Amino acid sequence: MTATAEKTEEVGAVESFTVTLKILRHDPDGLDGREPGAEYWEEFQVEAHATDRVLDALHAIKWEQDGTLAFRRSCAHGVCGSDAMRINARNRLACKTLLKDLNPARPITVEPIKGLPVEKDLIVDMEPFFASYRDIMPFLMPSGPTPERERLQSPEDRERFDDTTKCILCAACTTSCPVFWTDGQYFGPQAIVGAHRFIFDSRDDGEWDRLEILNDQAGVWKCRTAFNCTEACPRGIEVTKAISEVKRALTSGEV
Amino acid sequence: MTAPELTAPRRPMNRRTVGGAERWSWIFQRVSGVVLIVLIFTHLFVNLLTGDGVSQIDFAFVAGKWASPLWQWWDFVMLVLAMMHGTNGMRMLVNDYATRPFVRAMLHWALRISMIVIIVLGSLVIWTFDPCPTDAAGELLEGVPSFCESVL
Amino acid sequence: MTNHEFDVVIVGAGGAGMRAALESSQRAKTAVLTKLYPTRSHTGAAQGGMAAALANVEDDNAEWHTFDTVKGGDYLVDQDAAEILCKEAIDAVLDLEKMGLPFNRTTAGKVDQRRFGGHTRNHGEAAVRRACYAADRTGHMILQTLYQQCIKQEVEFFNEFYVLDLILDSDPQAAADGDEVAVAGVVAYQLSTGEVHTFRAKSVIFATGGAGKVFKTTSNAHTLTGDGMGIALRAGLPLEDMEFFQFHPTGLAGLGILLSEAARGEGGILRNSEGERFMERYAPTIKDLAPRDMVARAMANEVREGRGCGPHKDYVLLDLTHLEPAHIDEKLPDITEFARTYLGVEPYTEPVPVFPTAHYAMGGIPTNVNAEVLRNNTDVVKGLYAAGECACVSVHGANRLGTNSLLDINVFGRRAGIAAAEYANSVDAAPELPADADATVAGLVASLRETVGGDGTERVAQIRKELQETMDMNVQVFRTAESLAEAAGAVKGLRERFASIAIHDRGQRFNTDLLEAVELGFLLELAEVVIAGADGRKESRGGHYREDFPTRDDENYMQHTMAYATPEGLRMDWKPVVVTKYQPMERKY
Amino acid sequence: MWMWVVHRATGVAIFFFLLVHVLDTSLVRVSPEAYNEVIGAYKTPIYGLIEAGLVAAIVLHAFNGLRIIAVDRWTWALRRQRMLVWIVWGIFAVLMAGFLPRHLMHVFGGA
Ligand SMILES: Cc1cc2nc3c(=O)[nH]c(=O)nc-3n(C[C@H](O)[C@H](O)[C@H](O)COP(=O)(O)OP(=O)(O)OC[C@H]3O[C@@H](n4cnc5c(N)ncnc54)[C@H](O)[C@@H]3O)c2cc1C
Ligand code: HEM
Ligand code: SF4
Ligand code: F3S
Ligand code: FES
Repeated sequence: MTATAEKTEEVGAVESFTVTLKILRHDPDGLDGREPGAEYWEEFQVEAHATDRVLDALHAIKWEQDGTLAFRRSCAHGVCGSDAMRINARNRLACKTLLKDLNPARPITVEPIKGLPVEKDLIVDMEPFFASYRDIMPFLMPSGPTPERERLQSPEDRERFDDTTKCILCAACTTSCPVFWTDGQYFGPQAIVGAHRFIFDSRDDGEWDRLEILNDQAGVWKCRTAFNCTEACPRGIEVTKAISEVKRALTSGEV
Repeated sequence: MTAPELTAPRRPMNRRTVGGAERWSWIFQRVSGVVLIVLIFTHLFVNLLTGDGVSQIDFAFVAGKWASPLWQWWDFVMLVLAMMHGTNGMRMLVNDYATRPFVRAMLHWALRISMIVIIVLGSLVIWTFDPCPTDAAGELLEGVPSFCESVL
Repeated sequence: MTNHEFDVVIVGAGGAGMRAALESSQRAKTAVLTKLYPTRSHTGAAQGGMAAALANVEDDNAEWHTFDTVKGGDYLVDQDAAEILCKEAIDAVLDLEKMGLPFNRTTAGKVDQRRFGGHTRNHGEAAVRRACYAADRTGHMILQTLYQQCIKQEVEFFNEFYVLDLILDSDPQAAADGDEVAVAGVVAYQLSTGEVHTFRAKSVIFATGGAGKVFKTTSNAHTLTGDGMGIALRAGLPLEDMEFFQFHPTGLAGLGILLSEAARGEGGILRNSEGERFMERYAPTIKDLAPRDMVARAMANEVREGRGCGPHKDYVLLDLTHLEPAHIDEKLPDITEFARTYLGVEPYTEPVPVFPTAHYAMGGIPTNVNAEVLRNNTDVVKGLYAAGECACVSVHGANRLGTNSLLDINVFGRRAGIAAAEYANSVDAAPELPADADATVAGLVASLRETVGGDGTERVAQIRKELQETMDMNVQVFRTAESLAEAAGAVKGLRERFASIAIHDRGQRFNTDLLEAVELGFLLELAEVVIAGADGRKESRGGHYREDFPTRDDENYMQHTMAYATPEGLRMDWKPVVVTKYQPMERKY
Repeated sequence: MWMWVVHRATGVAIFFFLLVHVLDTSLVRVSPEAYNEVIGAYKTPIYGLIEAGLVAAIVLHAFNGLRIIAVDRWTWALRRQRMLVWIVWGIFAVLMAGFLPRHLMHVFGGA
């Protein structure tokens, strides 16, 4: 128990420090003499505690300094996928990034995720992203008669696609992919993850329909194994692995 | 509990899927890459590291090599594969960066033409190569390999 | 202003909203309005499981489940509703499986099940494995699966539309008993443009989720501000049983982030500073798996009696160290990661600091078992439905059993969807929307915009913070007449101050500043209802514990609280509990 | 990400070199003098350096190409891709260490 007592000292202690956030802002309305759509950097200083996350700092800014700062968030613990943003040039969830892990001595840069149209401050238009997801037919397509009880599936078969079921559609992966940055037509890693989840589900029989879609010009072959997606995924999904498995299914003809 | 056994047949790959251009290009990139590694490294090794290295390269050196069909084939395969691999790679690059359809089409054509020109030119050179060219008077030109003399 | 017309409008795209949409969109022209992208809904945060007596691993049946639900809810459950819930549970799970939900499996390939608090075999004999689950991401899988099915069915979503007003064809409080009051539509604010939209509809389903943000320490999302409940209240409809709020025992200490009960279902043990497994004293039979209200109170009691841990002795410990790391990874991967990420605690080797966190609103918009919204104890509002956490059927009574909510949203979401579509198909047209249907919302928005740069001095965030602090201090696990009076006074003061707030953002697009003010308005009103309900209920039952009245009083309070907002303030009333089979007994575990 | 940039850059560099290289080699067909003249230019230190760069590019591109192939083919390689990046740089360093001295000797030694 002593170890815990020490640990909890840290948790309870109110050791606070000041951090500077440098935020890339985007003003769609063109207020205060700016052009509509103007982009500019703005710095804020925030008092923070050891357990504070970037989201807490953004809230501190919004709630105490500048109410016009706009960003999306909901769950605040990394399960809803609302708040993917570029923090210190890496895509992360603001609610899962602890300030103390970011070297608070230097200003923390916060930008919207790249490759999707910015709407306001850190809010981007997610529609193209969701459109790619919809394109890969992300729903079970079983064939044969519907059973009365559940479809059976062995734990091993269930395990095959476990990793990709974790996706929260946060877009951190897709918007970190250098291929997606230059070619927005690319379905992006998320859509492949979404397809993988069904392609390798033993209950699904639509795998070749999806593979067909991913075999497209804008599909899985666009991936250059840059691994940014894997590094960005806040759910720890091995995105590049999923992509590779899809490529392998396409080259070998076997799922 | 009448759940049927799950022996859902894995649908075999259908024709359309087999023919994805992007898929073949991806496979080709890998296969040609592996072959090229052997070809190019031997090429570089022979040309640059054996003997006198880069300074040995002259007409005679080349002529000496191409006198043997092995090296003719070697360089030919290397040329074709490298050009195709390179052009295909460049094509992927163009697809990534050139978003305007017209620009993209132009660049694709430029690539295709340059590939064909280079391959045709290169193969002509390799196959029609005459290690002992003579001038109009039938004299050997300067710089030809020494074995030409015995041929005459 | 833009006008739309649909047969069915569903407000909210969480589990309940999307389950309803799947049914309704097959039958009628349906729109789903949601203030968040559907996949951001808080259903996705649910971890532990969804109850259904599938009997896949152990002997079980719907009747036992019903009994547990009634007893777990401290007999305030409407038993007819609980019977439906537990009977339809089995199909609800199987339906989800057929939609593709990746449940964990038994070696035989069936949906696996695990233990959860309050779920027992044969009326309390021993814990039973009833919760169907997908690791500790059951809610995530439900939300994803339902969204995927909505894509398949091409359900029409209006994302980031904040519904702020409900239009009825007449004043429900002015109407006499038996008179017909029907729904006409809703009014929404579009976040991306700042535009106000009206939606005329024959049926409207509210599925807006919980209101956890009235408390400071909560497992709920920032966006769970009880909008639907607040809108219903403002429209003159009652709210039922709002004093019953569930405090989940195991929130990460200080943060409130939830560690699922599944942690205890898989063998986790709660310990105090002496290392004692204190639940043995409070619930000798099922110990750590007692219903949540009991465990939360036991924990708070340990802390009060000085056996808390940490520098401030203000939490207890959840011990998983005796479990195999591989087992933890397989069954509880996410929550152990939360402990690591947010507290820096390694659950394999260290116990995790936990303390009760505001989790679930048992109360809400009153409905009957067909999900039709009641405007008094007996009359329904024609065409208006509610389902999910914002509704009160009441299947959870005074305390919801773990895994019964994911069940609730599926069973009653489905019922609402079917009923709404069928009703819509049975009437020719919705009542006309009045010409000034948007007046309330437009006025609200305009008045808030005016505060920008005006002479308002109060900050939304400050008022919200004070509200949440006073609620945590006075209306949490333990309540007394004094603490409630204190809270009531504080909330009254905050409401007055709310009148002079100033917001910052005068932009049209993505003005989240403005919406936070609107949401705070709902929170303040709901807090008032919670306090009034708690004050009126001079007994202890389920999640509501009065230190000045520590026992249950079936004679006087075996009834639901109904709160109505009137121009003169809140009017409190009662509604009888439906009892079919189970007579109230003392609740022992 | 950075390896991808490197791979792309080296690929493009090699491609353009190849164009030039084939053109100059074709001069063989024109006349030995012409060829020798051009190839003579390769023997100047500047071209020697360019040539060294080219070899470096090919080595990097080739071994990184192998890494990409491995990563796409085998899961173990995928999981260890970061380590493989270092191995590619390692092989690159070793090969260049072997090649550069000899090459530069030929170039500058004027042999
Ligand atoms: C951390 C956590 C873990 C849980 N674990 C479990 C569990 O293991 N088992 C279990 O049974 N239950 C669990 N619960 C409870 C259960 O998850 C919730 O009660 C349930 O998911 C609520 O679903 P819902 O559809 O009613 O609401 P939500 O999923 O919250 O959805 C609300 C929807 O309403 C929309 N909305 C809200 N306001 C407006 C507005 N003004 N205009 C338009 N749209 C609006 C939102 O956009 C959202 O789409 C858990 C809850 C939490 C917080
Ligand atoms: C020496 C052996 C070589 C190997 C093993 C090799 C391997 C590869 C591989 C595997 C790819 C595909 C990368 C991907 O899909 O992400 C590739 C791409 C490429 N290669 Fe090669 N290659 C070799 C030689 C060459 C040569 C000689 C050229 C030039 C003519 C070249 C030019 C390119 C180009 C331009 C690309 C595209 C790069 C991109 O899209 O990012 N390669 N190479
Ligand atoms: S794969 Fe990971 S990064 Fe990509 S959308 Fe899903 S959760 Fe986000
Ligand atoms: S970052 Fe992009 S290139 Fe492939 S490995 Fe990931 S999708
Ligand atoms: S707020 Fe939900 S993921 Fe960050």
